[in-house]
Amino acid sequence: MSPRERAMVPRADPQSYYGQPVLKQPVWAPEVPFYFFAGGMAGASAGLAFAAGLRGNSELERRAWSVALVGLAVSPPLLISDLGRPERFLNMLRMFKVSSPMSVGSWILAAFGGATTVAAGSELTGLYPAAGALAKPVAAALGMPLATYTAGLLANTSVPVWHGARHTLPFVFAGGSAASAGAAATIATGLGSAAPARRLAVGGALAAVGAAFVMERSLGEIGEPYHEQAAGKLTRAAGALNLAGAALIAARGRRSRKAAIAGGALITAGVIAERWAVFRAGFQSAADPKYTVGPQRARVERGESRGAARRAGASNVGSVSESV
Amino acid sequence: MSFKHQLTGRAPALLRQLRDPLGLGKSAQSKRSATLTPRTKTADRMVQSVCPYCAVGCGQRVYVKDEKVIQIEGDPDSPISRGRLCPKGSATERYVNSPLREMKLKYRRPYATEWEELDLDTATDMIADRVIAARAETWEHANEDGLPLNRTRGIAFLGGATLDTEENYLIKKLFTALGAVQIENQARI
Amino acid sequence: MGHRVLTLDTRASAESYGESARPRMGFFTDTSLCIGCKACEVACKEWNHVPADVPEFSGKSYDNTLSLGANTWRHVAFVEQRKPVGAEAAAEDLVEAAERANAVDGFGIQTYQDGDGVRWLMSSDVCKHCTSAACLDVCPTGALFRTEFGTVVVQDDVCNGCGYCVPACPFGVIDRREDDGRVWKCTLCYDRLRDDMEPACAHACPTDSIQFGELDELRERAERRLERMAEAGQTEARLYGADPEDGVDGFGAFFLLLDEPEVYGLPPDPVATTRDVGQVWTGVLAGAAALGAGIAAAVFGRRR
Amino acid sequence: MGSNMAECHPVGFQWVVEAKERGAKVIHIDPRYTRTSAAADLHVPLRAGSDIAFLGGVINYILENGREFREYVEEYTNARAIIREDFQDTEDLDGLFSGWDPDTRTYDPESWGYAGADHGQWATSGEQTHGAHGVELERGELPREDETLEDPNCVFQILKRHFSRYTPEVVEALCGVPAETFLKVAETLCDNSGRERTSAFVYSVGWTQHTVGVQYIRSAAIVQLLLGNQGRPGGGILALRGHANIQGSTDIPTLYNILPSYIPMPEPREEPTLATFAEMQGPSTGAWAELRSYTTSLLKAWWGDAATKDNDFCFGRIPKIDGDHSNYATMLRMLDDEVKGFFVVGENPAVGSANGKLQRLAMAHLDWLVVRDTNMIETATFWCDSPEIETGELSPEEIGTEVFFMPAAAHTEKDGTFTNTQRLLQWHHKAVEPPEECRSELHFFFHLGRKIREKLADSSEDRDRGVLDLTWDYPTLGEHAEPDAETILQEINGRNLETGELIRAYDELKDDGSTSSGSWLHTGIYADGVNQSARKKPGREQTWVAPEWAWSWPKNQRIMYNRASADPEGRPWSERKKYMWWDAEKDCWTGFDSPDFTRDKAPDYVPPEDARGLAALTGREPFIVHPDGLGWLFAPSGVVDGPLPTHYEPQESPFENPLYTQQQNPTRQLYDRAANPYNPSLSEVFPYVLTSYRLTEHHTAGGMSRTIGYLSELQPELFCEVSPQLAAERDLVHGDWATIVTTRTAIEARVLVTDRLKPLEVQGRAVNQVGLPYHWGQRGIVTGDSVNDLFSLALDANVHIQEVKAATCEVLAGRRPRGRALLEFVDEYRRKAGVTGHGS
Repeated sequence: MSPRERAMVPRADPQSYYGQPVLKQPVWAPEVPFYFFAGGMAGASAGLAFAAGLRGNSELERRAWSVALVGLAVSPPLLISDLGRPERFLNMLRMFKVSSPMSVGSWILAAFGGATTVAAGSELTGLYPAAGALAKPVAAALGMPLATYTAGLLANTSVPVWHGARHTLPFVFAGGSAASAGAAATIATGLGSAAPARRLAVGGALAAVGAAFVMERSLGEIGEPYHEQAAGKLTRAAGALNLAGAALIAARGRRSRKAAIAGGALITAGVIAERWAVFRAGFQSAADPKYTVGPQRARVERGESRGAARRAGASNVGSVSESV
Repeated sequence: MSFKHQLTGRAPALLRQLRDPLGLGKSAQSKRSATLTPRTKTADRMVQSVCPYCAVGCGQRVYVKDEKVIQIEGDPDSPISRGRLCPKGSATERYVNSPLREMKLKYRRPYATEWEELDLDTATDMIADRVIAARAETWEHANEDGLPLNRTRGIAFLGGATLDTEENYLIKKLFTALGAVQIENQARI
Repeated sequence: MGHRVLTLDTRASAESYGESARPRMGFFTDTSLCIGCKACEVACKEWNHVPADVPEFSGKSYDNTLSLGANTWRHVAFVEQRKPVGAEAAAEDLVEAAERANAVDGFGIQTYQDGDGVRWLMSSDVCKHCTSAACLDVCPTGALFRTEFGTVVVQDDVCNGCGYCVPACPFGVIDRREDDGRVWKCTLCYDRLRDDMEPACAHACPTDSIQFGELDELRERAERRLERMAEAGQTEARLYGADPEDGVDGFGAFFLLLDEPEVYGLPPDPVATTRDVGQVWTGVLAGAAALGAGIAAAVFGRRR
Repeated sequence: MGSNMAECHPVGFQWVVEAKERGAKVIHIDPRYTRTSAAADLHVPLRAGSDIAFLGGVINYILENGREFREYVEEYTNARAIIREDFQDTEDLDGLFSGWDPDTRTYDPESWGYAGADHGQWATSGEQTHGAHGVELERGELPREDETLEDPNCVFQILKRHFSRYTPEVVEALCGVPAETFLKVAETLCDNSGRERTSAFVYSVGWTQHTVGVQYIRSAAIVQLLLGNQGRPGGGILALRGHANIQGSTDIPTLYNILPSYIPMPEPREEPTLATFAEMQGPSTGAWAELRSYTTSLLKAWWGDAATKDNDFCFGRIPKIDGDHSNYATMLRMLDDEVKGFFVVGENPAVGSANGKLQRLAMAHLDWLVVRDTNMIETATFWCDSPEIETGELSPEEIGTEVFFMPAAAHTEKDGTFTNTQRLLQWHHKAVEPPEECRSELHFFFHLGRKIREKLADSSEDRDRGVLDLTWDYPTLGEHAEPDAETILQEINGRNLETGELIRAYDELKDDGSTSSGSWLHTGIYADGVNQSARKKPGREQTWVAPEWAWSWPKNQRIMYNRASADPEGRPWSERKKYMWWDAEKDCWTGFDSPDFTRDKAPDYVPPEDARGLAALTGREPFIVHPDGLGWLFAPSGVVDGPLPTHYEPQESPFENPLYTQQQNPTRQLYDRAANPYNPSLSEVFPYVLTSYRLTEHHTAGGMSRTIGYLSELQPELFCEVSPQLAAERDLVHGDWATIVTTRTAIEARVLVTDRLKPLEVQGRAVNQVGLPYHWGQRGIVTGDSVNDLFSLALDANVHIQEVKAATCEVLAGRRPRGRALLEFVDEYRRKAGVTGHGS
């Protein structure tokens, strides 16, 4: 194209309408990735606390419940401030919709909130031990899906880089949650009692990085955003921070409190970066029509799908849906 | 039917879900949605009108509530437009209710830099005086050959073509009687 | 696998109305009849009191509103294409035209939007009111719901602006209104339908490019139209979203296009990603399980 | 041709789309590829201002190949008429017809007349000509004719000679339309005409806004008469008018040269009586023969009892016209301080009229200005925000014009009729009261007249009798004392003053003062005491002609001259195209419409010796407003710039007229004013062809669309459409700014570079055209420079309409200079082009 030709009403582009995105950009604010982090940490911490309790590690148990409580406390504000109509946040519990991870997640968060408040409350104050004993397993059980439903929430959209990762993203978030819970407990707990926390932090961090790597690979072309612009930088940062933190804790976390704290901080930062990488990648993925049109057009060319358009003569009895 | 909705199915959505487990249909319907009606139905009256833009002459239905126009849309009865309207015709309600529309008379004195307020009757009175004066000043009884002209060219009129036939008639009648000949219209342009 | 069941149920959601359910209503937008007048955009905004926001000159042909969104529920796309220039081409068009006209007498020939040297496509886009509607599926509050007419509507008295539906829509239709915080899109004039009136855009459309009616009837009409155009040599004509077998199990508002969907900014193979919600939940639970296992391992794992 | 129907009349265009669906072919001949072209079977781009050459080519094609509808031409047109020996054609006189007077730059049309006819009254000026006036024929017969159409002086042969030079090659060289494309159009047109088929022409201001505008339409009339497409369903020449009541503003005019129903305004005469007037202006045959009855009835409607036989029914009260008192001539007098006061009502000349600067400068010379509109428009605020304020040419402190802005009522706030483009008067009912100080024009002018009459009540001046004796006692309604529109419609319809009954048809009008009618063509609109214009019987409950929806003049006829839809014997030309026919049993004309013919006049009717008026026309002469009842292929009277159309270049053109040395229409009206310079023809300083137009999303000068957000957002800014080639020549950047320059001024617009505008090869070289929509001004939600500021005042001599569809200009990249710099910038171009004079 000569510059002359470019300087006009752009002639029809086979791939898009004036290069405009097909999908709308998500409208979510920065609170959301931070909630992903906080919620994940809270959920995993509840699990850690409960397990530690069973193991008789009462210091770790108490610290982990505190972490869970903190993570829980910041979650609703983060979610509510992201709403377009915050005063209507209660509508989140107006219905229960299995087709909406956000709906189910809201119920999980609500239930987890109740259970964790009782569990942690009784743990820290020593009051109502019976109620506490009852609430602890419930909180722990709910903590696990609380940590991973957010991955399902993203995967359940049309954003190619998110939906394409519906099988892998939950593991990225699980690993991250484990890492953040472990890291927080490592920081908060004395060297003596923190061994499980350190193992969880190191294992979680490695799992998160590994899962993210697998996810990007499995995404193929539509995974491109993870290597470009903001999402690219964040992904690299997340990997580096997680590995550095894990290494530091593994190497010196048992002897040096300082090293444990530093390692915990690195992993925490790494997990936050990972959540942000996923978040930003979604925006980049939605912004470029090629990620939307490309794979769909390819599907049709390959005959895996007939697509939504049909010329005269073509049969309108699709054999496609069955073959999926 | 909307009445029936009010009586039944008004339990909290969560309970209504028992009959609509996925919560995608009726159970999600709010009370407002269940009783929704178009404003054309609750209008006080509808009058048939004609689009004021181009000369196709599309039929319009004008809906009025509390002495205010609340909706203008195509009149399906019209054999000319069959209820259809173009973007301008479809915007007619915005035109008649436009916030930019001037509702007050404005007066600008010679050499003034600002508008002033002036009431309708005074203004009409002032204009009448000016017409009479201009006419007296510029009256042409006859031309140089003494042939009668009986006219004034001191007053001119230019009308838009969105004036009614009856209005044009009255204007031409008045100005002709006043001897004003420079009476023109968009039709010339 | 599981998603099949779900989407089937999704379609059934219209039946939650029992005897008060009405035939499924929709749009057939025949872009071969569109003259790009934008009456649909204005009539829609006027009826629904959608705010206007005055943009700059876009330079994208005659399109200045650019896409569907919170404040544009009908959008007319303008696509300028180059064609073989010259009298031959033009003259031929007419000769062929004449011949084809005789071939299918009565219907005549349409060299739609076809001119000397250029082709100017115009198409009025709108919410597809999908059979399997991702926006509807993901809405946590039930603000989005399926009406007794099988259409998909947002209830502004319920929506809390969580924004989940925005990235869920495979067509980029629904969006959040900045100053208002809630999401908005075409309601297929739900209020008018309840009084057996046709939607404002279809009512205004001067050339009947936008046709409103019972979906089944519209599909048959579109089928006949496509056949006729094919006979008349208009082989580039295609139906978009008319089949129940596509990724959203059929559009409630479908189209006749004269080029590939993406040329108009439409996805060639849209999918309601929520049909995979079964897989999504499997993933979430697997992840949760893994997390639990991980914690257990960390706590009960053998001490070094 | 000359119309962009899909964009400017979208809802009317539904019928074109439907016809196309049924197999009709749609051909769009226009300089630009528009939304209409997009919906057409074929778009033929041609150079703006060359339509007559194209149509001349079609006429030549028809005549050369014998494609005319022979029987129709022989029977229903004046093809057989013999023209005077002394008639000379443009072919003989190199672009001029006989009778040319170089001093007055006008024609004496005497030599154009029928051989052997009485031409005592040929000297009717453009102001006076309404087709038939002045042609005097014995018993409405052609004095000399040749049925064989062979006589060298018969119209048919003259036509052949006149158009013989418009060959496909000439069309190609002149219009830039390839010969084969042109031939395709001509063939298609002929193939779709005849007994079984009809073709229609649609035009708009793309044809009228030229210095040869009337002859554009004459060309189409000749084509349609030759092909037998007049007076038949699916045929005709359809003028698509651009405003809700612009047709009505012509029928019942606010125009200086006519009274209601096209009765001419009188001129100063030795004997200024109704009798002489009727004799001079009315032929004794055809519908116009009753001019005296029409005029007397009008005078009775206006002056009631004061109009008596003895005072000649107050005929003398009607002011006389003796020249061009049209809008532009008046604006120029205004510029010379000769006009004191100016009423501008529902119009926006500051943006809508050609040479906007001249318009605004002129208004600064007024003593007082009254602007009535629903929105505050540029015309009302010229004294504070016109471009001339920015350039320093005007400043409020120096403008002595007193300005009254009066808010007007919208159509939903008053009763009345709009006359649509097909002569259909449709009543619109009042829905609500006008808000605050908004009032209807009916209200304002009624009360203004009332006050004037009060103030003059005891005047002894003779000149005041006219207004004092006027019938002005209309009943008023409501809190605002709104005059009753239906009463006025009844006055227009007219009454039998003896019985007091409402007139049913114009045949009932008398010249003895026993009838009144404000507009003879509208008699019957209130027949039987029913407001026929308010009939709203749903179309789906009627025939396809829908005669019971509203009312059309005359006599509710939907197709004029519909006698021509039947053959001379009164049988439909074909079953497919049957419309009106003679019913021998009932001895009357019948069909889908009401006949535009004497209902019981049999096809074999032969007028008696003493017959006059309609009775003087035979049973096979459909064009009843003509004294000979024939369609005029050749116009012996009524057109001031020639009996036949001839191609002339626009006032401003980059090309020489390849046909004659006579470059432009010799009769065109020019104004040699400092404020009205012209771009020289063939000037290299202004190499591009400029044309203006409308968009679907806006309305005319913008007062009713730039004030509405929903429309403004659809087309927010003024842009110019140019071809990629032009953009390359001038380095224009798509989406960026361009400055368009003429000798009048320079304006800026965003650049839209598009394949839809093609350079055309004309006379061996490529010409680029620039398209500019003219909707913008300084006020409203979206603003921009006003395109009409670019154009000059160069008018068609018949109708005094300005040429804004074809001019020349220069285009530059970037924005225009501001303030004084703009004036210097434009002066520079004037100097370069060798144009003297400085903007006043």
